[in-house]
Amino acid sequence: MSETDAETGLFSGIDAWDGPATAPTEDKALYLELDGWEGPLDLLLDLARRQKVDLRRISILGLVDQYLVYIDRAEALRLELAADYLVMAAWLAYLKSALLLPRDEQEDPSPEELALRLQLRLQRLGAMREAAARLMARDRLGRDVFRRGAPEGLRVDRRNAWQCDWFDLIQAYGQVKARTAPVVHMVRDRMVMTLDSALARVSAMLGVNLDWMELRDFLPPHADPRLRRSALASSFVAALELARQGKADLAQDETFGPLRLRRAGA
Amino acid sequence: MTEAADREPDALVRAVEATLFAADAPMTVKAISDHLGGADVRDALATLAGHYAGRGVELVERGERWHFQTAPDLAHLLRREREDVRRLSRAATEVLAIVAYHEPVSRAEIEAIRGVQTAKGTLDVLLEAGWVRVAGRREVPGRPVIYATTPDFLAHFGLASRRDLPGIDELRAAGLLEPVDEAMAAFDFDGKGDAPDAQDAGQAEAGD
Amino acid sequence: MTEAADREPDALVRAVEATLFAADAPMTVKAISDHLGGADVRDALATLAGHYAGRGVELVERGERWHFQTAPDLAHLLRREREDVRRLSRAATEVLAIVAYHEPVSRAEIEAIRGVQTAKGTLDVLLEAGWVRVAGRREVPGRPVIYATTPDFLAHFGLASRRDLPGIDELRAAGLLEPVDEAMAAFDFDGKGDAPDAQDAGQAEAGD
Repeated sequence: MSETDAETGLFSGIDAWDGPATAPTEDKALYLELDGWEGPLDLLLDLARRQKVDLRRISILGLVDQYLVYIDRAEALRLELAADYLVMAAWLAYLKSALLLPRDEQEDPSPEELALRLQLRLQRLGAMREAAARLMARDRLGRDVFRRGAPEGLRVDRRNAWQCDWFDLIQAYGQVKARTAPVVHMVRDRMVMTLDSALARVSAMLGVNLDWMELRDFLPPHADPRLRRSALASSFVAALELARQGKADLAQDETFGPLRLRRAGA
Repeated sequence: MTEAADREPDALVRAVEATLFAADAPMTVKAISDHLGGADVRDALATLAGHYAGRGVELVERGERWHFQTAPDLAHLLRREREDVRRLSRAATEVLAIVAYHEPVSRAEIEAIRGVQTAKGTLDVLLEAGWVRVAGRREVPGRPVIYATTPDFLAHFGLASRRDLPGIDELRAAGLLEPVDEAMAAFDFDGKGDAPDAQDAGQAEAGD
Repeated sequence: MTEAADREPDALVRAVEATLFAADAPMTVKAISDHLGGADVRDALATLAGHYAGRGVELVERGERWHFQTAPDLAHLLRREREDVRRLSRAATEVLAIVAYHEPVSRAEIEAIRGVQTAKGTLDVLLEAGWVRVAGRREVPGRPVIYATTPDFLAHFGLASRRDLPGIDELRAAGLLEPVDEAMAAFDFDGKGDAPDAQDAGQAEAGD
């Protein structure tokens, strides 16, 4: 026992096991409470531990017998057995018969292999059981050791350091201007001669010229055609205005004929 | 307090230390004592206070209650400022440029120039960045807030004054006004300066 | 560590001490360093850990995160009436152990070891406790989710790393952390005989 302990350590320590096993029984009669086990493997592991040997030296045949006895008893007591317990019982019964059969009639896999596989599974489950128990027994934070009860806490106030470079700024302005271009475009249509400037221009020209002049002669030369149209309209209105003010005389010989004007009283 | 006492705290000192550390509120001498089975903890508290003096953490008594706290000179560690470098969004950059070129401007005027609505957050970002400031209110109906740039703005962009901002001609020469240079030339020629802009603004606002 | 260093902690040691005292969660070396403007804090941590060794409060590293906690031997003084610690079901403790010792593991692998299906709630409890996390998917048919433990798990159970899991070296040396199939392959069978195991696993999966 001590030898195997030293050899296998953790997972063979039956005595150290104080996990959630079923209640110990003196006469090896099993505690017939299904809730106590988590499935057939768990029950098998519990039975195996009762053999009080290293799980690697367990007697599978003995284990099978104990399991089957347990199932029989449960059935005798008409306990409702979960299907997986019965499946395991059937499989173990098969395994037992295979182990007892003469070798040459055996199929593949061999019963020894199946038995070994079961043993390995029990070892692994047993190892995890003990590992869980040892884990739970550690000094646990919040139960055995404590972090500071009232930490001040670390606060990080985030501040944005905004970045923008000169080119982005200038480019942005250019693009605002570019984007509003359709609106700005209207400016070209407003290449107009305003009434005020037409008035000034026509008055000035009347002042230096005593003869009748055709309205078209008042227009700026070489002007953009559209500006010419605007200037024509403005100059016409200016001529009317000057006539109304008594500063100019207007004459037109025929409908749609050239409009002529001269300084009033000339 | 001897060196030895410091190096190897006795059981009671350790118990008091752990108790105060784990406590979620400052404790009176009596409370500590009660917690530790009635032991007299005064000496232990004095020993501990001495041990922690000058460290990053101190044991202090406030209103007859003891607790650990971060050393006062390290209080700045509890609240750190962190700077996140963030690029100004496209919208914010445009608004900043408009403020710079047209200041002082109201939000409605900015929106009119941009031709789109300006989210409140966009101006807030510029205010936070310290590049734009509120420059009063315009004395027109509704008394809208008007915005202008700050000295920080000039400093950040390396400008001596707003006059250092490139003019329209320079923008055009740099190809920044691509699709509209002809029209721009027209109103520049008229020598009317910002007037068309204002007119544009009116139109855009009406369209909003 | 000299006496002098112990008595008069330098500025960085004090800063690290104060930071970790004030922190409300364990911190990685990088987080501490970031908080302190990028200083290399490893030496300071070692100095502090040495200073606190044997005191009522200790500086420990758990899963690459550092925190102060009370000394384990004082548990009897501090254990609270109301346990903060979640009581785990037997199934949950087992699943936790399997995840910890075998990580990363899929649910089918956990079930293969336990021989029973794992109730949906069992893993949820561990995920909710913050001790187990989803660590991706295994690149095999069906791409099952795989689970692993978290730094909180290590902190809670006082483990510096998974290497500190009790008995993990022995278990590994004994081959108890490798799947039954691999162990079987080591024996001189003709390599088949998956019968009981595969069947069980299949059942468990089908029942999911």
